[in-house]
Amino acid sequence: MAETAEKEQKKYTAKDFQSDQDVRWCPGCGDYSILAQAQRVFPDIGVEKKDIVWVSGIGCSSRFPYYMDTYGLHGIHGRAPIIASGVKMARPDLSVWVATGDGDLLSIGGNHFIHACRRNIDIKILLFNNQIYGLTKGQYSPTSEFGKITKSTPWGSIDYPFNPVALALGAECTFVARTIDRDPKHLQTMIKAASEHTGTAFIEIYQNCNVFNDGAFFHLTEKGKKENNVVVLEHGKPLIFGADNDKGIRLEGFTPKVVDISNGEFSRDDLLVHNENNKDDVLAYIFSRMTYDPDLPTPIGVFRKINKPTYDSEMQKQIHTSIEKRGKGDLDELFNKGETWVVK
Amino acid sequence: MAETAEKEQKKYTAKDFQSDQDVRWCPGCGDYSILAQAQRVFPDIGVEKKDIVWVSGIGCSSRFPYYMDTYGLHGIHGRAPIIASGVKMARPDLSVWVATGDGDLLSIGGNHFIHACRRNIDIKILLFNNQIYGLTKGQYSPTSEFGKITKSTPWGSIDYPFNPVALALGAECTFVARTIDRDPKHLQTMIKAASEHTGTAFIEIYQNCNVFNDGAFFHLTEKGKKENNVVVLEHGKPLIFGADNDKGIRLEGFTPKVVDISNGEFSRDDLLVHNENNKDDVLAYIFSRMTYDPDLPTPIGVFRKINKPTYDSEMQKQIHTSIEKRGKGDLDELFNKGETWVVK
Amino acid sequence: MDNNNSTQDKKTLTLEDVVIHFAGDSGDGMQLTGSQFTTSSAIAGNDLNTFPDFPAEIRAPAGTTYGVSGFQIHFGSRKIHTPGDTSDVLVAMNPAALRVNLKHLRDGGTIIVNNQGFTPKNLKLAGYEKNPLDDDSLSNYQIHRVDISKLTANALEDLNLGSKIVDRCKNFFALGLMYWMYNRPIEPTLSWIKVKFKNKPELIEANTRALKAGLHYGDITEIFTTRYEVRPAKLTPGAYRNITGNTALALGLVAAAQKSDLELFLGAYPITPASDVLHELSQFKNFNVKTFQAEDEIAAVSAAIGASYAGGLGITATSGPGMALKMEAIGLAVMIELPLVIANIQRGGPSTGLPTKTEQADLFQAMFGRNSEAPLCVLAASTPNDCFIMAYEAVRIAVKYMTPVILLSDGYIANGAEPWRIPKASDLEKIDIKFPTNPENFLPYKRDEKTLARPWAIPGTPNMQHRVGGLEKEDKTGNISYDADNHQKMVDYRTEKIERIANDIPDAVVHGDIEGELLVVGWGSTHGAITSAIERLRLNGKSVSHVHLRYLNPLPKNLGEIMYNFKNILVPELNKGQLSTILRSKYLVPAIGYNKVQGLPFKAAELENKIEEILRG
Amino acid sequence: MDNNNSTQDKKTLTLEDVVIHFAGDSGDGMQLTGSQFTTSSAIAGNDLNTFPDFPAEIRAPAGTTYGVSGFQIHFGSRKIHTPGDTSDVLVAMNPAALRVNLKHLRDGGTIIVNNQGFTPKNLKLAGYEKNPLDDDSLSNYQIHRVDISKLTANALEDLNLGSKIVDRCKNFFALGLMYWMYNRPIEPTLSWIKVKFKNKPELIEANTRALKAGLHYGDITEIFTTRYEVRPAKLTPGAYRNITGNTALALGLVAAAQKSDLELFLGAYPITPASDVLHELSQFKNFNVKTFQAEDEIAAVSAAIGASYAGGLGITATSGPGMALKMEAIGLAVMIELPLVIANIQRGGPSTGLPTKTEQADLFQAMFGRNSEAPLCVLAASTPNDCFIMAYEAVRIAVKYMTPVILLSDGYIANGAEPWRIPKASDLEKIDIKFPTNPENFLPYKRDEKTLARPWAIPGTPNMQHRVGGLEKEDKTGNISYDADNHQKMVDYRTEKIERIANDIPDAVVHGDIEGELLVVGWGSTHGAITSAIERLRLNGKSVSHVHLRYLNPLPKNLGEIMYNFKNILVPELNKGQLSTILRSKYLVPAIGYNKVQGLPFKAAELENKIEEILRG
Ligand SMILES: Cc1ncc(C[n+]2csc(CCOP(=O)(O)OP(=O)(O)O)c2C)c(N)n1
Ligand SMILES: Cc1ncc(C[n+]2csc(CCOP(=O)(O)OP(=O)(O)O)c2C)c(N)n1
Ligand code: SF4
Ligand code: SF4
Ligand SMILES: [Mg+2]
Ligand SMILES: [Mg+2]
Repeated sequence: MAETAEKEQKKYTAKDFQSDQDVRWCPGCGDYSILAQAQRVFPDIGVEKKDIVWVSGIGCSSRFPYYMDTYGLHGIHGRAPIIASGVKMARPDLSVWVATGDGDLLSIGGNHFIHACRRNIDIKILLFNNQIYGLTKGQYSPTSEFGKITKSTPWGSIDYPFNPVALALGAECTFVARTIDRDPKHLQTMIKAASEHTGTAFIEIYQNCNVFNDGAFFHLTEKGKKENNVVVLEHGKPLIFGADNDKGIRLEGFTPKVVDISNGEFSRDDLLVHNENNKDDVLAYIFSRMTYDPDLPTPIGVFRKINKPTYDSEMQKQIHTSIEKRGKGDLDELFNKGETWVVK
Repeated sequence: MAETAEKEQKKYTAKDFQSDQDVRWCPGCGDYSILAQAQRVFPDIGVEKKDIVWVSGIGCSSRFPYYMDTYGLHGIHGRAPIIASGVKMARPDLSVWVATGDGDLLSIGGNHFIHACRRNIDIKILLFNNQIYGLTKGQYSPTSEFGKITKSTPWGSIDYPFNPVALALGAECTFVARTIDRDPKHLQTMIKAASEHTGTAFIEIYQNCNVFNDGAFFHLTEKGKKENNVVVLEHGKPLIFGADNDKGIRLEGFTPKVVDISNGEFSRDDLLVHNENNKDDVLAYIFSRMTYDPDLPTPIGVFRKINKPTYDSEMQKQIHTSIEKRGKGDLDELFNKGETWVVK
Repeated sequence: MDNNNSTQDKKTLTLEDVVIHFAGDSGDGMQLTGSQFTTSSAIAGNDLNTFPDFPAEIRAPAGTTYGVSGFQIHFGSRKIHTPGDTSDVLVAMNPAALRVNLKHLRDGGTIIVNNQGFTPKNLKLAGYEKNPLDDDSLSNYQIHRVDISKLTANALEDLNLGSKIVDRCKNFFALGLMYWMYNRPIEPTLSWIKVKFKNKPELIEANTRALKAGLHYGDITEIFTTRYEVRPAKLTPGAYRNITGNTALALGLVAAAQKSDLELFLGAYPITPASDVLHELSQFKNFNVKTFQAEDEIAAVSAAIGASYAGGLGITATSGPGMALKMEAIGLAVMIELPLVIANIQRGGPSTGLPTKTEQADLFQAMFGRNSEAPLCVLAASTPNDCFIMAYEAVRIAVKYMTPVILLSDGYIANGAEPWRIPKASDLEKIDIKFPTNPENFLPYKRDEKTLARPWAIPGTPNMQHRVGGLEKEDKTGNISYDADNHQKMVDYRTEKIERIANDIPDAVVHGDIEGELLVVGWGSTHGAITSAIERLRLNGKSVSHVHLRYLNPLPKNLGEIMYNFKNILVPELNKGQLSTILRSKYLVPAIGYNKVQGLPFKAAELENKIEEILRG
Repeated sequence: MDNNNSTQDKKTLTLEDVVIHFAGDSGDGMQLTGSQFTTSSAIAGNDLNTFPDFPAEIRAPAGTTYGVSGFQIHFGSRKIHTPGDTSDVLVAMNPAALRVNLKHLRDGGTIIVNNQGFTPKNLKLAGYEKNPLDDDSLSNYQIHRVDISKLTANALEDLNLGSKIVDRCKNFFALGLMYWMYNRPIEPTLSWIKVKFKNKPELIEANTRALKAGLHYGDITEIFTTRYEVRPAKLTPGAYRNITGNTALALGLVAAAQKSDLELFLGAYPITPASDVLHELSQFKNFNVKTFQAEDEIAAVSAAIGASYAGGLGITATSGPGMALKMEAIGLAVMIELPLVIANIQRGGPSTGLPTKTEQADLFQAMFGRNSEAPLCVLAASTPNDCFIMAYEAVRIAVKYMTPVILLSDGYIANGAEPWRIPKASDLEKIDIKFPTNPENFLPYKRDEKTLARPWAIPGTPNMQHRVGGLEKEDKTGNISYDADNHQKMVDYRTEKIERIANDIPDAVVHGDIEGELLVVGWGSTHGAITSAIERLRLNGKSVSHVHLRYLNPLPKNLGEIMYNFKNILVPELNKGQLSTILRSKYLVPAIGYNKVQGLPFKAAELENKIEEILRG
């Protein structure tokens, strides 16, 4: 099968992953880019179309499966990670992907999300984080900034946002990444990286909802701003950013600080070097904490990537072990278990 | 009212907090100790009995409210944190406490838990973590160790446990602590500390279920073992443990290591000093990660304690601001809002 | 009035009622146009009824059929019960709008199109091979092709505005034209424009000019030879405003909270078409209204239960799928006998279904959707106005009987609007709340003899500490009890408590004769359509009467008696027969259902036909 | 046999059937005692029926009334339908056991007490002021005071075991005594002891001795003058085992999975009394059975839906409160038309209710507990045996009709046990599954003409990629559709698909005459009690018949016809009248309910009385 996939895969182009459905997001929505990048990357992930399942919940973002020419299940609000887990447990041979929104995954679906992470079940979760409820027309979400004025919070929201990366780390997720709708190349790289991970892979994608939360990420996406506000995490490389790659991140104690590496005071060697596989994932945690710090750039890239056996493979293993030990189940034997007697 | 409380409080003894209900846990259950310590501490928390509400979900641990002579609401499985939040939002003047189990809070109730943390609503959550489902007679729970054999996992469980402290930190909880049923003094201190925190306070209490998971924490509670396996976190103090206070924790990079401070190689001054209020809570995170490390002692104490405005106070504030700005609501004015006309 | 002067020698016809449907792209401002026309008609003294028709997509690509946004208004000099089965006039800004709405236009009706909207691209997007304006496919109708875009642009020519802004004004041209045609006052809209754009004087000018240009165009052009007059309706005197069901529901809740001296606590999670209840209530903080956007529906209702336990007025509002999620917690509220109002603004289902469409199919869920025997009170609002009244009732019953009350509304009346005679706050019945404070002989489950309600003893009351919970409770003490006889007793109490509410609600009222050939029993939003149908049939001498139920559990005590006096009983519902099931079972009457599950309300004409068919036998 | 030799000159009476109730502290091993007696009786050829009676607390303090654990067995030489209304013999290890169970002992019944258990402390804990053995408060019964503890200790004296261990053997003494009294073979228990304690020879010896000591004591003591014989029942020949409803249900599911070549996937969350289904199935991994303990009930059913989508046999099992939580997701399964079996092992409610007690009050929830019109198939098992059959049926219908099926069981039959004639795997009907593989003309919602089922096209099939979801689907294509007529069509299809199952299920069977005075219509676990009552009444010449429904939605096609042939229809239910509501509504028959909601099953005698009362008119 791997071989067939190999052969098959050569034939695919982005177009092969376009379904026959009209795409119905608002013109200008960031979701279009995510769709386009996924369609561009999928020919390269080495899986046949027939073996791919996209699962989603409810929300604008959750319409995603309709547009990918793979198998698709548009579920109910918040349940995508667990429906996807069911697909994967029943059929570990499938490649299972989740498209979800910040309301879908982190509000109503929060529990399924953290449990999926904990189990390390081999599904890939793409969070379209637009910091707003799109489909229900603009209420604040669990990632909206404090004080946000929306239809449901005319006086400003009063709860603090989740930091999705920190939450995923706290829930033991083995692959945690972040990227942005308006950085197509980086977005592609992250989707590819997720496809290569075995275990729960979580990508937070900053996505512009141009109707209800336009510009939420412009400081990270627009020319002239993004250079100073985004730092790209790359395994084994120091944290450098700035329009002229003139800035870096140094650790003072546990506190990341921005330093200038253009004036000779600090050099590349003084900078923090990223290690995705850091066992204790303290680094990943420190990076996650940079997110809402106004004095620091926002990190994108892979925060953490470690390997441990997945839930689905362990489940399959127990089935095999059990068959090995007990032989393939025999119904008659099962029926006759325990004390029996015969009536003549 | 504070004054009345002051007066009242003097009169209370532990006995005043005993309700008229028979306590119905299994003989030997760790829940008895938790109840006893709470009853001992409550006379000192400065709140009148009438102003205290205990809310719980379902489980052995969730019977707790019946035994405290305060107001009590025995809710449904998993919903205690959010029912309690409702109580607190409606009545910020009340002191609201949650008694819950590892299944109740972290399995079915996981979402309400992380959202309560995120909101920093002023409720205190006591997690009776016995790493098992007690009331339903012994299935594994989200805190059970990998490979655990139970009624529902005769071949061993295959999912990795949550680290409740790490999860709470990832969910932005402002007060995070851990203690043990069999260390009554420490347990009391933690309950007291939680009572003094304004905001979501979370205490993980290791609790022995002597019927379905006996001895899960004996390495942390039994003489001859606990000395080397537990380290007590105290604000501003170095991390020292061991039967003769002969060991300490040092940080190498981000990695905590056990060192001997009795042989002159290292001294107290070389050790990691705890800071509860560490803004970036990297320290707290590092401590949380020590939990499942077989080479390190398990930390108990307050991992993190920081202050930020609570959800309930912000809610109250908006009400006040709104009344200030608009005046106390007038129904007739409200009815007549917008375009009106008169029919004669 | 301004427009009176411009009438030249065109003839004026008087009509009793008119239905206009405005339709265009989501971006064309049709909702605004419709609501301005509504205000103007209200001020002109008509009775009216309106309904918006949103696309399911947030902002579908321009020109597509699924992106069409519409607004229908029915106004008249007589009592108006529905937004109209079919429209008399269709204002279509583009081909998609025409295509989607033509089927609801009556034969011989009028079509006014924006000529510039009928571009080849738009025609294609709407699925037209040829321009329907150019062939005789529309010969059944009166078509008026108006250069709306062009004329608007002409009117604004010297203002030097961007073309986008100019294009956005075309709806005001259309509005002006309709004002001319139906002789409506333009002042309300002129003042609205001034307030709306108070910081953008150029927009005030632009929109004002567009509006007037439309008005004058009607006067000048030879296309239109007739104007219509729709005289004021005979309405009960008083101050009025226009109101949707969701706003009325929110106001009813606030009013009840104020009149009971309780703090309203709404726990909600956004869901179409219930979100507006949250949006409305979140503005009323100076009424001590607390609104909480929860993490999900379970959290929303659980928080409301917590609030009620603490002495607040716990409310939650949702729609079908969210309702399903709340059921376990509502069961808890039944067991611990706390007041709680659950508003279910029904939508098309099952599952996610048709979120923006209407349906009445959650009655079963409301009645029976909980584990075990968990009876509660079920009410249903029948019109936007009635949403206010029944919300108030829901609160009154919830606190008096210490019970959850489910209030059913639906997308149709929630978004539909009609004039509301504004009540005086002082005229609203006071709701008495007694929180017990005397610890002597206090027992948390000692019931009121009449209502069977248990006392609402709240935290903070000295020496009344007690515990409640979802395990079966011992009679009076509320302690946990597994005793068999006690369980039976408590199950019976909970049932009877709800049944006794029947003593405290109005009798069902028969519209028409109290005996006859056919009784129509309806509930909820079908009120308007049924009323219209019955009125017309009775005018034609048919022996039909109508009972409309607003109290569904318990049912009014006189309902059985009423039904036994009719030969046939017809129960029209936007479901597969839920109320009819209940009536058949309870009264053993051979009620038959007339059922439609299309995401749409009944048309009065459909009902008329059905009823006539039955009467023919 | 061993015990035959020990019979001296005591007399032997032959009985048709006997009910024994073993009761003691949770730690006294009463469940074990009961199940050993059960096996022995089964091997002796009796028919039988058993029911355990657990305390709600895990391990309540010794000696308390709420800590009493009991086990009732009813065995006989005739067909046994229930564990018995009342017991003939009560074995009470302490005063609390006596106090709790005395009310279920028949007048004149036998009490055997452990004398040593009646300490002052235990008497006080049980709420006795004086020792009831010492006054004449028990004069209605035959009391035998036996020094069970002491005699056990004597028998083990020379083994040098701790007193705790010795005390734990006293139940075997009691068992031995009962074996003597009812002439049961002790070999099965002897071999059980050997296997159970295979690594602890001292316990083998101890328990064997205790058992035999009890046996010999009966023989020797003068207290007991009579032994009883209960002859073998006439049972269908074959191999038998004893089985509880939950085990039977689990086996039925595994069997159906095997016979359909599907991998069973169970998503479950522990809840009393359904947890055993999870426990059972989690052992069968070598049958390719995957079990998943989910984070909650919503996750459990959602994962099962995912599994079914992927081509597995998705199953979930729960009880009332968990069922409520699953409803939204079940609505999704209705919409995407996937096979899914939801086992609801009902318990007392509402809310958390009485978790360890039985009830039949989730029928409404199963039928109506979802938002909007979401019809599905509802089955109910009536006996432990029937749990196997109906689980199998549930799978057959779910996969054939591509629909969720709710299977109702309850705590009473779930934990109750009876002999099960072990089927041959090869005799079980094969279940055919066709996963389509031909992409030509494939449409995900193109229905089978006969069943109206849509095709089950699963991921991994080349060129059949398609999407399903909870929004209304277009006929055939399955694309999202908001079209009015399409919605009506799909609602009707979903309804009719379920109705057509009626063509595929057995007719309802009348036990007794097919016309007469009274028809009792029952469902679920009341089967045994109703059957017993009807048998006795018919023996007395009463004109009563019985229909027991196992298919509740759709109902058997001949049910209406059957009912119309009786003057009265009585529907006994452990709820407030749920099936009777459905029957009255659907057939307009004046069915009356006989309702009991006490957490307990019906007694046959209660039913007899009620029926006689009706017959008297
Ligand atoms: C049970 C349930 N509750 C509520 C809804 C309504 N609803 C649909 S999508 C949504 C939130 C959408 O926000 P998000 O997940 O951020 O997705 P986005 O539209 O922003 O992509 C809500 C509340 C629903 N469909 N089902
Ligand atoms: C909705 C629902 N699902 C399941 C249950 C069954 N249930 C009761 S308590 C419990 C778990 C108990 O475990 P935990 O929370 O760890 O508490 P413990 O008994 O160990 O103190 C479960 C699954 C329930 N009561 N309600
Ligand atoms: S509402 Fe926002 S997120 Fe939704 S489709 Fe439109 S732009 Fe995108
Ligand atoms: S089962 Fe375990 S947790 Fe529950 S009361 Fe008994 S010992 Fe305590
Ligand atoms: Mg969003
Ligand atoms: Mg536990």
